[in-house]
Amino acid sequence: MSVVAPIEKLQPKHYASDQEIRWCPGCGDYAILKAVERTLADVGARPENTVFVSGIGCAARFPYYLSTYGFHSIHGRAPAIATGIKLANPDLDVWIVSGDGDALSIGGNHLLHILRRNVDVQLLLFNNEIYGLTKGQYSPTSRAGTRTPSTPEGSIEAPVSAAVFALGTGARFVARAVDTQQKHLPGVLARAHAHKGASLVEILQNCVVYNDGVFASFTDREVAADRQIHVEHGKPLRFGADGEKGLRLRPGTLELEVVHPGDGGVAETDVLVHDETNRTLAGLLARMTPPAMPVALGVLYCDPTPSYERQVAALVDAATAGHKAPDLNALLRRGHTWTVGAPRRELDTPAKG
Amino acid sequence: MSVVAPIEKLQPKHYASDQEIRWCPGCGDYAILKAVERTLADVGARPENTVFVSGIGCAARFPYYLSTYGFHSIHGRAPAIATGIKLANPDLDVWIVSGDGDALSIGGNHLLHILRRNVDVQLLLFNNEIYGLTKGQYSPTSRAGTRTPSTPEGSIEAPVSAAVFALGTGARFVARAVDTQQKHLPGVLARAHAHKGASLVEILQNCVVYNDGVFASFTDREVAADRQIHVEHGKPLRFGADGEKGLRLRPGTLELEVVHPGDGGVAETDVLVHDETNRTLAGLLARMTPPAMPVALGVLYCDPTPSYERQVAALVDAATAGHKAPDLNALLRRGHTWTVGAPRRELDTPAKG
Amino acid sequence: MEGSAALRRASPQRKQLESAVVRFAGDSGDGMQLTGGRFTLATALAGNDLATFPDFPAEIRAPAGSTYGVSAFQINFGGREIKTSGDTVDVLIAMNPAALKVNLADVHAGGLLLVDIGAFGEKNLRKAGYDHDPLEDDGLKGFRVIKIDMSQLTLDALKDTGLSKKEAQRCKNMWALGLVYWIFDRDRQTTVDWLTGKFKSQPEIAAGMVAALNAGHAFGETAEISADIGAFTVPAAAIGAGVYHNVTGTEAMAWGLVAGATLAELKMVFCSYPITPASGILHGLARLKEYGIVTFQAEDEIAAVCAAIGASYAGAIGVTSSSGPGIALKAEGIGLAAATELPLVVINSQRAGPSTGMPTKTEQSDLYQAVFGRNADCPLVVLAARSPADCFDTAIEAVRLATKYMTPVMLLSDGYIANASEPWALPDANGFARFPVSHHHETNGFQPFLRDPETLARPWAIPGTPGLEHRIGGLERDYDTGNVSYDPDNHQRMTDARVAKIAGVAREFPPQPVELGNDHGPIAVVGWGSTYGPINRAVGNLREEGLDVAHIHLRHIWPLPTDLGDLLRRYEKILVPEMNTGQLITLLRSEYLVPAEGLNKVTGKPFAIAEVEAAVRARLEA
Amino acid sequence: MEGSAALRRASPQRKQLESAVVRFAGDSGDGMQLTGGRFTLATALAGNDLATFPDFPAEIRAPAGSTYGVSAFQINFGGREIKTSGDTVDVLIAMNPAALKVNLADVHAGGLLLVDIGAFGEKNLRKAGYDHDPLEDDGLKGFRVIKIDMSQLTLDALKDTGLSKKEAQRCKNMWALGLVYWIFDRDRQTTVDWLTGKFKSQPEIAAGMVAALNAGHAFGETAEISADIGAFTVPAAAIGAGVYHNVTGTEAMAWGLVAGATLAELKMVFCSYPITPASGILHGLARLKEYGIVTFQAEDEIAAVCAAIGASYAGAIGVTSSSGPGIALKAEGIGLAAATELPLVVINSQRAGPSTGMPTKTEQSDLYQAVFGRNADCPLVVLAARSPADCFDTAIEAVRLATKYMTPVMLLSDGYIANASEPWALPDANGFARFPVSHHHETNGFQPFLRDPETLARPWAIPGTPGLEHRIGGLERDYDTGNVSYDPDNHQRMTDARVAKIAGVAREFPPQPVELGNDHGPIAVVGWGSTYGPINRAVGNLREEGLDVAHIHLRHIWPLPTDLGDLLRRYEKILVPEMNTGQLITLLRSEYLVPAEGLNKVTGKPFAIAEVEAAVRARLEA
Ligand SMILES: Cc1ncc(C[n+]2csc(CCOP(=O)(O)OP(=O)(O)O)c2C)c(N)n1
Ligand SMILES: Cc1ncc(C[n+]2csc(CCOP(=O)(O)OP(=O)(O)O)c2C)c(N)n1
Ligand code: SF4
Ligand code: SF4
Ligand SMILES: [Mg+2]
Ligand SMILES: [Mg+2]
Repeated sequence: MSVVAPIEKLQPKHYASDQEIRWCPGCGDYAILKAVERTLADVGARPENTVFVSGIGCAARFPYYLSTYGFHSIHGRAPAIATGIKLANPDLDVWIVSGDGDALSIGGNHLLHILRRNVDVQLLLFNNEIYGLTKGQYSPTSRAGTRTPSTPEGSIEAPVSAAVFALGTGARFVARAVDTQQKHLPGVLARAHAHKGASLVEILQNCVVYNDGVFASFTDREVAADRQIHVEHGKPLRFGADGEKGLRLRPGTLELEVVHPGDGGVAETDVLVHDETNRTLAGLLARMTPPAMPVALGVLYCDPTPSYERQVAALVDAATAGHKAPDLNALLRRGHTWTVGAPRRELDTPAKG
Repeated sequence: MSVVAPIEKLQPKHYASDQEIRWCPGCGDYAILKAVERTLADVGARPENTVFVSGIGCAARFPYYLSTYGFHSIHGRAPAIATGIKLANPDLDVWIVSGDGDALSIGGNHLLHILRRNVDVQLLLFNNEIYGLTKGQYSPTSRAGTRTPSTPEGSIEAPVSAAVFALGTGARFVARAVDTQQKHLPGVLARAHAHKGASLVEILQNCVVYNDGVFASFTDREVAADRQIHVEHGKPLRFGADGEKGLRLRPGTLELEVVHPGDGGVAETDVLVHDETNRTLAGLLARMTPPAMPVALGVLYCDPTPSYERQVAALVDAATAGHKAPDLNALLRRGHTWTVGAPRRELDTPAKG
Repeated sequence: MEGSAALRRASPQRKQLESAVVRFAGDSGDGMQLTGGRFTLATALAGNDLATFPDFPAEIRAPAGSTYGVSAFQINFGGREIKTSGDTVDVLIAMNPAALKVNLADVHAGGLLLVDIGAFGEKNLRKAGYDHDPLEDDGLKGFRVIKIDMSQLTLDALKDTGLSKKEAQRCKNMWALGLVYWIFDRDRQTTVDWLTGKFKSQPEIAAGMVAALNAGHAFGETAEISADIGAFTVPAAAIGAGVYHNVTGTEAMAWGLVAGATLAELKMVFCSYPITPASGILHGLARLKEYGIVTFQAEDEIAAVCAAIGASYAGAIGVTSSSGPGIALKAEGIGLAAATELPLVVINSQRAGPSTGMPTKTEQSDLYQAVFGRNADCPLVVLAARSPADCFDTAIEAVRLATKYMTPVMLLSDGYIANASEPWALPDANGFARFPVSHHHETNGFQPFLRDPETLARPWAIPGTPGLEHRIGGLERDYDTGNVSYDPDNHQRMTDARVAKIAGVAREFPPQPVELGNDHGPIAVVGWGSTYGPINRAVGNLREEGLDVAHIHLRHIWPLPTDLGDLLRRYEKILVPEMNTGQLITLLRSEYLVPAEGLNKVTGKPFAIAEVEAAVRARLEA
Repeated sequence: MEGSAALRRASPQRKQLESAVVRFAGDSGDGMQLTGGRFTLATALAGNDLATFPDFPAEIRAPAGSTYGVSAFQINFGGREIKTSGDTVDVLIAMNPAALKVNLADVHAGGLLLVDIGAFGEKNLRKAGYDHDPLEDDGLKGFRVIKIDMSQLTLDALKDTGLSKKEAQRCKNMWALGLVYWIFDRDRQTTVDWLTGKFKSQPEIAAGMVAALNAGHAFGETAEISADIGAFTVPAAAIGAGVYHNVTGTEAMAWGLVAGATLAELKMVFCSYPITPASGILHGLARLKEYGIVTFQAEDEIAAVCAAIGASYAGAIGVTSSSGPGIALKAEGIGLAAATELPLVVINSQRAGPSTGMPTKTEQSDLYQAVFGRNADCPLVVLAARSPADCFDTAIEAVRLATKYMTPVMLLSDGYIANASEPWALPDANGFARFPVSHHHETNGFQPFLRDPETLARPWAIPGTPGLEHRIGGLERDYDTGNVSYDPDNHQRMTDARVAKIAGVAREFPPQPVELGNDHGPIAVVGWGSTYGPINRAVGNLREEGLDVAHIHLRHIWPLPTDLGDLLRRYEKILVPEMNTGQLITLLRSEYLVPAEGLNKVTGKPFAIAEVEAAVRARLEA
């Protein structure tokens, strides 16, 4: 079923499709869906111009639940499909929805390259640190020790961090958010949408069935203030219930530490100010893990450069500029040709090499 | 042809196979081959215990030219094959040889995962910033503007840095070297070999045919001292013909800058000391590009953790410990069984769930 | 038809049945799989032969009450040999409206519906998409509907146990099971013991479960309703003596691989990326580390096949497993294994496609992919398992052929046999033929591609062996030295050798058996894989009617048995039922130029016996 | 045989030949491809029909003088229609010992060898693997060997040009060309012009090249040796009037794609990952941005096919191109395109396999992969180009069918036609039938999978169109609404529809033509792809001898033409030559139950005409 966009501003609910939602009751995906509908309304997205592309997984069912265009493709390949869409029509507003397995296990290569090329898409990586759809095997983001059907003794692999990985690929926009933070998530999504180029948003998403509470140690209400830091460009890196804590560089090192400014000789000005254009700072923030350090949320890095598909289009535009309709006869008669049946055989085109 | 390892210490030449080498005359691969033979001799590698695995590309022909075991596999998949080899026999000494296309284009996903899992292999990434074997298309490491048959107007993509990418995956050993530096390269290779876990060595390799001189701006003899820095753990980050330059953190920032200690108020102690266990420093060093900054060479990062295949073997060993030969009848009789033909049908095994 | 006509013949007082098909259906949360499993074991102990098939929802945990959240478990059991899980259902236990809606079509006219009307509230009716209560109109007229408020009766039975209402509700599946036990005169004791064991740490729950079970049973004994239901006995089947286990294809496949590696005296490295319905083999093997099995969950299917190849190269038996889309991704890797002539076992648990298709539904549509799905001329061995227990034997065979001929072997299973189960007379492993593999050690005259004159296999020389250092790869290699070669005649010779090696595998196959019927005649039904059960029973039924029909079933898809062409030519007609649009038939027609005809079905469901019967009849009458 | 018997009949003074086969062979650095290209153009201008085939070394720049570094260029030209680049060589120009060694086997007995003895020093002999000078013993007895110190004669001719010795040496290919021009009475002017243009910025080099060309020519005129060589004319062929271009398959393919997209009025997005011998299409299209073509070098083949699918989804025509191993990697993606019913063109420039195989050598062994190489029942359209120029037409056809039927189309080319060239009478593009595609716009009653009753194609509704927002994907979809559906009957219906849609494409094929001969008779030779030339000439030769042989050549591999079965059944014997171990034949035998026999060759080289002739004769005599 399709929604013909009315003239007046669309409400979040207008972005919902008529399909029954088939996630487990309580799944974090519901909250993300809500935040996305909200964001689409906030940014005034035109449904006919908006495309959601996904791979395979619970997360990847996302496009079915929106009234926009949607393509539920194959496992891991959504970034490649999205790249093709943008090459065909750079004006489309393309979102990718992927899971931690989809994006970082089978799809790691395409993630690398879409970020490196800087194709203008929003890439939402629903990280539940597990394979939901295939019933609970560990994923590349699962923490060491995770017991699953394929790791009955607990996983022995070091997990990859989506944000750290993205920074390593040269991504120009990297953010992190939590599924249920409806105050925060739409804002981050809107920033991603505003960014021209590939924007990666890692969304920590609770899988109630196979990995319930895996983020509870820093998302639970009681600990949230102390175990999360919401970063904002140009603002000091403060957190805690009353903002009483801050992050500074441990003097003489390249490491972050938590300080209580005002306390024990730590000056307010020692606290680092978030600079989202600083890749090194972004890396330090992205690598923080609880309980020793708070989890960094918000836009960790944003430093735009021209997007890939616009540059491709510019090359084609430059080449076609001034041409009228493509002339096939001219194409075929490039290079050396000769004529038979004329008074004598002769070379038609001058030598070109 | 095979070499039966003699008792006495092998010389570099003993590691050469009888196959005619089919690289272009002048290709940097020759120098790397020489350095590897030298390293194998230095570390006393047993040819029968040593395996070189490669994908496809000019670089990937490497195994043919050594007298060890060798597997020239398919494009991009050498890390996966090597992982299987180590799972089957953790005692083998496995080297991977890959090109920038092989490792970072088609093979990016496997590179991510072998580094993340920390399989104990040495991964030599011959980076010539081009696809050699397929006649000169740009690669993911080619600089923007590179003109090739597939980018006649010059590439518009941002290249990925092998070392930066590796750090983003969580690699525990990352080094960089130059093909022709025969004084330096064997030492780096020996370090990689000594490291237990996945060690990535990016080797800048000159393709004389399709990308000749692409590194000349910092490898040419005249500029080398000023445009390269050879880092060593615990030593100050100094370079220049007389070591007159150094790297320090630009005060109040997270950026490196070149200073002349002793000059203009810069103290000797301002110069950073290389700490190869510091991932942030490694990232800063890996990202330096000429001419503004020198290119960092040597072991940028090394911080070992247990290797994957050893942990897998330990799990299996623990499970098999105390077992004699595997008992298939016991296997088949797990869980619920019942007997027909006995006085009455009865449940043989107690309920287990 | 198996089971289907059974209950129509039933009379009130413990009527004896030849066989019966029972399906438990309810919400995903209703514990139907567990209930079915218990009933299966009690039935096995009662001496029946049986076959089961679970039908899970595609969704992990679909909203309660939805049609796509319905979970069902079917069992066919009898006093005679049972070959399928049953064409149609005799007794349907429907725990809610959605379960009724989804499953009703499979119940035959006159079948018995045991319905928990306690779950037929308006909300559940709406969720199931009913606009009115189906129990209230004529829609169920052809069936014998027994309405019981199982929910309430369970609560009543447990009111003194101290369980909360929610906890007590979760016992209603046991109430239903108790009733079905009464109907079929099954012993409750093993279930009681099992519940006690399973809920050891929650004794109140255990007690509640047992109480519900007993209450359901008592309801059967005492309720006036029992006369409507009928009570039956199904006599023990004439089953060979032995120790039995009710095995799924997934389980048997895992065990068969372990057995294969053990008999080959090789380490096994099993490399896989999860995918439905193949993941279970990975899960099973991950728990068998005490047999020295290494399991590796790779980052994708390509890495999985390549790691398996690496493992084989290093001297283990590398195995990889997936389903259709994942197998497609492995094609290039499988070609490398074929080119380097390394042993490799590839298991394909087929599912409905194309593309993602219907992951939880079965199909046999990857035969083409198995035989032809790689670049260039790249033959390999293709085997197919016919039943859950047969997975064990074919897995051993796959390991044996892969190591003997130094070749990839593709083993085709499917979603049906992966999840279905049947009682399996456990073989004595001491009687298994061992086929120990000794890696090559002789340095004298060693060349990595020097072929065994008989099998044409190259030597398996592995890293770690002094003096055998050599290089292999995907580029064409010299017939003698194994070095890279672009020589035209050499490529011809190597291509011919690869073809001949695989063709030669057929020399060791036993003569193609005829499962049922004569080795010539008016018609043969030729099948492969999981269609075995319905074809065999259909042909058996027709033969009982006096029709001259034969059943031939292929285990070896490629190479085909050497005597198959002659055999097929001795029939006037050949019918090839397949759960695809006609794939084996392409091989049979092109190899033997026999005018085989297809019977094709792609609904995600196995053939019904009646479908095969009807098709054969139509051919005989034509 | 084409050309092969030619020179044996030659007499000293400009003997007229029907056709001749010349091969230039030298080191990679000797400029043989350039030399051959110049000779080709001069020959075309002289009015001959011709066919050329370059043979590059597999290595980028193998060590000078090595056998695997030899580069060769062969041309067959004549006064009659030329169909292949020639079975055997009449004149071999060998610029060094390695070139002689590698190419000698293809020169027929009595053939002429023009050898640069200046390059036959000891070092070069050793590098070529000669332990003595082959010019000094009896090994070349059967040939007419003309030893010339071309190296020295070039240096002598250029001694006053001021070029260094190294620079002067680089002109020796022009010296050789000058001599060959004299032998075949070719005009030098266009070459002189071309050299002048090419080396505009280095006029001394240009002058040296021209001087060498003239010196070689003068050598022929004056040297006493000329009598031994012989001088020939090859009269102009009766070639239709028109503008001609000497086109390679790679070039024609790229142009055909541009034409297809233009005629469809669609943007084209071409997505590829480099691989031999397919990369040239990417390179060619990357230079055609003025036609609005977008090229995308993807990170791997999977990304390439997926990006092409994305492009088609967004309304462009997505095209992807690769060779065997890369096509294998695309299988899962192609399945997605088939399932979502999006247009997609997949070009496979086949090469010798399995696995990496021999990347620079040709083969036709991906027919199985094209027709069958995906998971599940996943039919699509498969076309094959028969010659370099035919790539143009088949590429247009591929775009037309893909967009008309909303289906992936696989277009098979191969390493031979990719690199070979033939003169092509350039069509007038104004006469091309346009097939403009209009994306779906009607919102009324729109359903994404509502099929056109005739073609069974679904509507192509693309993002950006208000009111048509919808979701597609790889899960099975409802026949009517396109929503995800697990319904058993729906899957059957959709599977049947997919099969019927592809089968229905055959309805629009013209009747299968018989290229040569009658539409019935004792034997038909049935081919596909690049075997066209040798089969056609072989059948033509046999028919000239009075034998009743027919040649049938397939462009449509799947679906097969509807009338093909009836046609084939009208021949007593059917011979199917293929550069594989027998793939098309599997289709013909299984579809039509005709007793077709294979003639199979996998040496990385095209069929010789004589091979086909011999095989037909053997069948006729059998
Ligand atoms: C080629 C292929 N391989 C494997 C699968 C099976 N598969 C489907 S989703 C999935 C992983 C899902 O995990 P994730 O991406 O984290 O998504 P989630 O379900 O957790 O949202 C896998 C392995 C598939 N559909 N296709
Ligand atoms: C599946 C597959 N795709 C593509 C190719 C073609 N191919 C061979 S090597 C190569 C890239 C080589 O580049 P790189 O890895 O940088 O190695 P180099 O030749 O520069 O050493 C490509 C695209 C292939 N052999 N297999
Ligand atoms: S399995 Fe987990 S991720 Fe998937 S729908 Fe259920 S709760 Fe969500
Ligand atoms: S093409 Fe480049 S990388 Fe390849 S062998 Fe030649 S010089 Fe080396
Ligand atoms: Mg997940
Ligand atoms: Mg390279």
